[in-house]
Amino acid sequence: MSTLLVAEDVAVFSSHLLVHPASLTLQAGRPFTILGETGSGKSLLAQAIMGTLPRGLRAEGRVTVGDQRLDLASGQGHRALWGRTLGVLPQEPWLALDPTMRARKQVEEGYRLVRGLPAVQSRIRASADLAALGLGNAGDKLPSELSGGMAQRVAFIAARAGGARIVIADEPTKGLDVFRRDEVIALLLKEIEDGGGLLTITHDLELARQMGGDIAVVLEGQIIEQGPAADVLGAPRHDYTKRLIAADPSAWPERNAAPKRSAGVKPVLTAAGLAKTRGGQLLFENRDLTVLPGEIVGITGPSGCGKSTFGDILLDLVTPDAGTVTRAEGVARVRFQKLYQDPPAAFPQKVPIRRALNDLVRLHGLDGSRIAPLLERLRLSPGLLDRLPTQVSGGELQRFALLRVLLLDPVFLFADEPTSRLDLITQQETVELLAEVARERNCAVLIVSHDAELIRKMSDRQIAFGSPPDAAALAA
Amino acid sequence: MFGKAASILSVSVGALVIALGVSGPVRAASGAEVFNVVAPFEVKSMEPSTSGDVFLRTGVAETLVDVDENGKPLPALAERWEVSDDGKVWRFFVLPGVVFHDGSNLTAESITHALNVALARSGGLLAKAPIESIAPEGETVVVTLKQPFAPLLAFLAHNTTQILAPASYAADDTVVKVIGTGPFSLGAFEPPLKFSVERFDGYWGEKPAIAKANYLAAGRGETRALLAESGDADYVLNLDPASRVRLEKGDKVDVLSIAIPRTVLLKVNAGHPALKDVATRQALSAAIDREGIATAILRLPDAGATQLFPPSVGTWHNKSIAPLAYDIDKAKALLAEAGWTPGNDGVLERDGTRFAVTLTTYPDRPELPLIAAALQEQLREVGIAATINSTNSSEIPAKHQDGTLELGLVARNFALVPDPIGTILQDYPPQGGDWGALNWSNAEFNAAIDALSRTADASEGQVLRDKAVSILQAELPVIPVAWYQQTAAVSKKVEGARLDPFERSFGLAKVRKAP
Amino acid sequence: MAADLSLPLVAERSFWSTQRIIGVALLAAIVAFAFVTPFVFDGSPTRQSLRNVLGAPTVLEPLGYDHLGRSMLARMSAALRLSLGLAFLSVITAAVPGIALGILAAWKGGWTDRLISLVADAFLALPGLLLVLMFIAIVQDAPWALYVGISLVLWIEYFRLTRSITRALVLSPAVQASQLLGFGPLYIVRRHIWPEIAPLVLTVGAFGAASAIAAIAALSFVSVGVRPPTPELGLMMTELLPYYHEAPHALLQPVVAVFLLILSLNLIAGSNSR
Amino acid sequence: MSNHFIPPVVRTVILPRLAQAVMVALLVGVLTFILVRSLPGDMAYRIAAGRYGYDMVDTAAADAVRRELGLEQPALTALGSWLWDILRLDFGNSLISGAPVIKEIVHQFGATVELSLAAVLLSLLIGPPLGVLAGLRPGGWLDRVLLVVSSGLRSLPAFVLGLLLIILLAREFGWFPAAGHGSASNLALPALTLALGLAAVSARVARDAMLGVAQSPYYAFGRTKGLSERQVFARHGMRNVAVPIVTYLGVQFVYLIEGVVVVESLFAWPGIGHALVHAIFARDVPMIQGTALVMGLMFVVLNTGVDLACRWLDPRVARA
Repeated sequence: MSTLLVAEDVAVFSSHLLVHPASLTLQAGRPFTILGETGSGKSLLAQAIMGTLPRGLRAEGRVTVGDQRLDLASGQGHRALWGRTLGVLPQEPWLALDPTMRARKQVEEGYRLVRGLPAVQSRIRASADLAALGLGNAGDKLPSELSGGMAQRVAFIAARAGGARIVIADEPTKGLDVFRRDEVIALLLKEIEDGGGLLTITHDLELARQMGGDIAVVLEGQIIEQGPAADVLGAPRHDYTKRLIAADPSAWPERNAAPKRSAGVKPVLTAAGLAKTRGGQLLFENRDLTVLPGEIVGITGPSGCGKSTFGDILLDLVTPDAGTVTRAEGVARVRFQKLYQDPPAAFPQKVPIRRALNDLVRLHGLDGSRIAPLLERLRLSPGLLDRLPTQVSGGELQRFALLRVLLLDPVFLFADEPTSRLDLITQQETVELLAEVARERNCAVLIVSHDAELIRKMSDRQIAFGSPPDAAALAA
Repeated sequence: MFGKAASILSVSVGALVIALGVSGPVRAASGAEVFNVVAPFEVKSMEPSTSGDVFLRTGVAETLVDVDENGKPLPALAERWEVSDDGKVWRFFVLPGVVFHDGSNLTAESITHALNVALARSGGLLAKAPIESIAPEGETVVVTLKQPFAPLLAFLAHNTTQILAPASYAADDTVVKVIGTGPFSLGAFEPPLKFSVERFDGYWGEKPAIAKANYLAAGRGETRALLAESGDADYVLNLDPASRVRLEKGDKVDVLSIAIPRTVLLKVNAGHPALKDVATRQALSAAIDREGIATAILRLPDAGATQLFPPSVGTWHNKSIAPLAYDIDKAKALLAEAGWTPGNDGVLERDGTRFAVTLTTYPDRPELPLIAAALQEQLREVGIAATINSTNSSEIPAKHQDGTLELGLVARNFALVPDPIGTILQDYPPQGGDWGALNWSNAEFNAAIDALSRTADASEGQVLRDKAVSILQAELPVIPVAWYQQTAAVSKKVEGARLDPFERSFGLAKVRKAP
Repeated sequence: MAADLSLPLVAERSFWSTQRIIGVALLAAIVAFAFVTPFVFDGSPTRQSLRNVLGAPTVLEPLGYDHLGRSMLARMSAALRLSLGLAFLSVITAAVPGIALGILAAWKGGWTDRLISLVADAFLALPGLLLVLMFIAIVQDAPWALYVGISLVLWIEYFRLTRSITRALVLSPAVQASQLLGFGPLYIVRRHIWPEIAPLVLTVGAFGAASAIAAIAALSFVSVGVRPPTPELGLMMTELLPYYHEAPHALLQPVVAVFLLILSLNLIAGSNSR
Repeated sequence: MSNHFIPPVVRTVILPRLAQAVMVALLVGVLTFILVRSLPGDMAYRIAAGRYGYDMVDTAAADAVRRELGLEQPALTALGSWLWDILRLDFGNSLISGAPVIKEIVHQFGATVELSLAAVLLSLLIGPPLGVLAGLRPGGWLDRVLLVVSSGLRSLPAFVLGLLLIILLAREFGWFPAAGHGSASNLALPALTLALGLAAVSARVARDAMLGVAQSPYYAFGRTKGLSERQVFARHGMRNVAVPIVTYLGVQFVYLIEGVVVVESLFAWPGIGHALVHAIFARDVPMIQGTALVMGLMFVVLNTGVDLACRWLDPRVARA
């Protein structure tokens, strides 16, 4: 196989060294995946190779593409390659499409302006590409009318329309649920079959495993392990890689049997005959549920199947079309709480965490001294209290959300995809912590996630929700 | 790299230049034949009662009687006139061979119709003359009065009494088309700011040199001055003081100025507890620095008024009486003598009432609020607290009626009717006049004025006039502050332009314009 | 320990960018000139000396005389005090109802929202000038009436801005979480909505103040505005206009004062300035 | 009425704007009515002053006007009759000139619309292009200069700016007539005075919009697709910048009317703003109500235009 791209000692600096010198070779027809957690510098490495580093950062090292040698320090020469040989599938494709332009036209411009084809022919090529990926009737739609998966496919076609054979895919599965991953993999592998090159940047271990080809693991700006996927994932040498692999829910130990519930104990909450339709689409109907104190119930299903709405109904945040929800008497409403999917969005943006917690203590007349031990229990350093929510990592903020809820001695906690935005290792810790704390305080938990494996390993019993609405579209 | 952005800029700037350029240097048609006049008076409608002055000035319409520079009546549409010995019946002989702009002949019937409409129209000046009836008799127009009234000729020279053809009037006597007898006929009429006039070849008098004239009303003094300097206007009437000084220094235009019988005066409510005694009014007058106001605001050092009428009015200017002078000590002495003692905040008090008055004026004449501000300060110097209320000009007559006016700063035009007696009769009748005396009456003065209105004898009239003026100077029902000058800027290409002291004509008929 | 500890507290683009420092310094200088001069310089804004009308600046009178021989230095500081104070008043009388109605409309939604928006649009469609002219014609002699009249038009900007921000916030998980935790609407406004709106109040306020002064100047030009001899920037521009040739220094002072005011407020408002 | 019979354009733009127009008509009618009734000063005197000028106004003239116009009509019936007249599109006659209000307005309204449109077009030619260029290079010399110049233009009242332009372009260079109305060259200076005032603000809006667009993900994706900088700007920059600029135009009309009144009286332009100020002074009620109503409706029409432009520019709005 011919080598398409060779990167030698590529490093990235701001005022100090961010990414240590790294080298990699991209073969035609063989994917190369860079695996690492958020903030580990993997994106910077890819941007350095592509020449799209943000203002204020500079790169060093050499990149050879075909017969062209580029000296990264000079920062010249990249522009000519963009679109013609090097293509980028951006991180959140639904933002990378021009909001006011129809999908087909955004693909057409690659053919017409970059390859210089006449208008009519560009139009035909664009329509053909869209149809090939099941987007035949999406040509006239605006980006705001496309689902996440469809937008990604349009962006992929648009990136290659200019003739680029080497594609750099930046976090292709971010913000998409598990069911979409297989679609994304199929999409990317299609690039390989045509003899093109693929450099994927991801924190998703499963995606790396299924892509195969070569893998490089990055930790704090340094490649700590590199080689064929089978060796790196099969027999990891570096202990960080081992912990990373162990953190995947599929590698979690099987749960021991659910603790025996003494019969006749009063349930925390019972729901009968719940039904809800949204946007003309029936989500679920005559659903019943009884939750006992301290019990962990899991709900799984593809995104858009209404599992979050179901949880919201239980907390009276959404009114059901039919059915009733009855809560245990004598329990304050405030003790039914919720954990959110995107931790920073669940806190007032401009208020330091300490003041938010003090407000809560003052409101309910709680005992302020309970905060310190809780910080200890949730492994949170007190120094973080004086920061704004946006200045704290996702994992820590979710633990602060847990602390905020625990102050109210909850009896029922609805966790709506609590860890989908977190990295693998953080996800594992957060989930274990949640389970331990809930069991200690005999607090019932309803956890919702699209990751069936995580739900199976964590909850006492599971409920599956309906088929995904646009799964049908995939089949077409 | 930003080729595209740069090309956008060049396109937009280009478009901007074209948009301005295409309409660029083609200037308003200003050949030798067209004469551009600019003045501050807006044209409200075709009615003589609201816009008659503008049609008279541009020579579209004419009156029965005309006036020479010092106000003596001259024959116009009335060739000559006779008075009955009891002074109550006037007979005017119609000038033969005069044609209206629509070709119809000027007849006694058409004159009486125009005069009767003016008599009935509210706001017209004619209604103030004691007229019994106006009727045609063959080739003459007979006006019968309730009592002898010497200034009748002056009243018939006023612009609201202009003579329009019968075809100008609709059924209900509202004017729908201005068909006059003047040297120019009305062309395009675009109220409120513009109209044009063309030379009328059938004119009975001397044909004008220019063929067409455009009239533009421009409210702002600065705009008028710049129109003159930029050559867009050949004749600009009424310059604000600052612009006049600038134009006089510059060499782009000639500046004409002439004294006119208009006086800025303080209308005093002689019934007001603080202002009822003459000594206080004398003190008020002595506290006014007229020379300072004239130089600082009007920019005319000798515009300070020593008495009610300026020298240019001749007969009404009495040289023998003592001029009003600026003397702060005398003012303070007079006030003390009148029983005023300064309160703790410096404002004078007398048996419990503070000397605080409201000075009402109006911004229609831009210099009035400025003079009011100067007066406010000068009165404060002698312990009188005046607050300025610059509002609508109709507040002066309105507050006169309900007696709430205390001090009013007004610019009174005594040339409304070419003979000042017309305005004097209006402003200083025994019971006081809207723009004249308030709660003030003097038997001797009333007798003199009444006699003056009846007699036609010049020398006897002069004695009566001098007596009347000296009484006004002594009792000061109104305190004169400054006299006015009418100004105009004329383009260098214009010959024969002059200023009419009685503001009845722009002189368009006698003007020539070099190409 | 978890790998993704928070990054060291990297200063988010600091509030005190150079642009903002210059702006605050300029504004401080203007306010100082307005409020300190009376103590340093004992000239009165109304005492006239008709002898040295439109006099050029001298040592005694650093800013020269106006068209009635009054000290420009005294008048300018008095005018700035009045204009700054009244511009602030007009911004407040616009901000308070604007923001309150904005939050109410976004919070309640439905009919309340549609009704208030319709009224706001109608107000916007009404020529602002007519409102101000009418308002002044009634209240006659009070500069504050002018500024309140102007705020009748200004409140709409506040209303629209607040409504769009609050509408996005009300649906956000943060507000839902606070409600679940038992917090009342007042807390939500104080902690969630107000911090987002505060910087915009400054931006819109900055331009509100500038357009208030410009409106006064326009009104004084058609002899409606503030009543002489009150020293007010807009009125001074109109009064000194005829003397633009003889004494340009006099006319330029109020214009430069407003220019510095707008420039400083622009700089403070920062990049998202309007 | 179910929605799919009415085309979306009408439903989302035209109907609400019509409702607003009716709202404006009512608000103007009632507001001017209440305000004029409560204005100090006797109406008859004010109208007499308006008609005959300060030299000729006196009690006799005021009483004659009071009799002629029958001003003693009780308030509510007067309001009722005015609203009824409006429905029949009879605006009544001006108390000052006696001419039908509608005829006066048509003449003067035409002049103001001519001036406003020229000013807005000119401002769009000056402001946004400069703003976009400054936005493309934030912090560059053009950006800084634009900040200072636009602050300067915003601080210069319209009459000072107008005067400067007359002195420069009319007196010194003699390119345009100093004032007056009629030929196209008269339009140049008043429109330029207004346009510079509007451009000062629209330049800032354009700059901020361009800054936002240039830093957006779709702009970067355009580059990495292989498009040249010019192509990215033309295909993705222009339209996305135009949306906020056009939306802001709607707000700017509020400040336009102030400028129009000043520019009309400075340049002796027979516009409606000028007429409104005189009408308020002279308490010419039918004229006030007629002018205010027409100006209000002009606003509604202009804003409708802005809405339609937004729909055309930004398809997302159309699909909402």
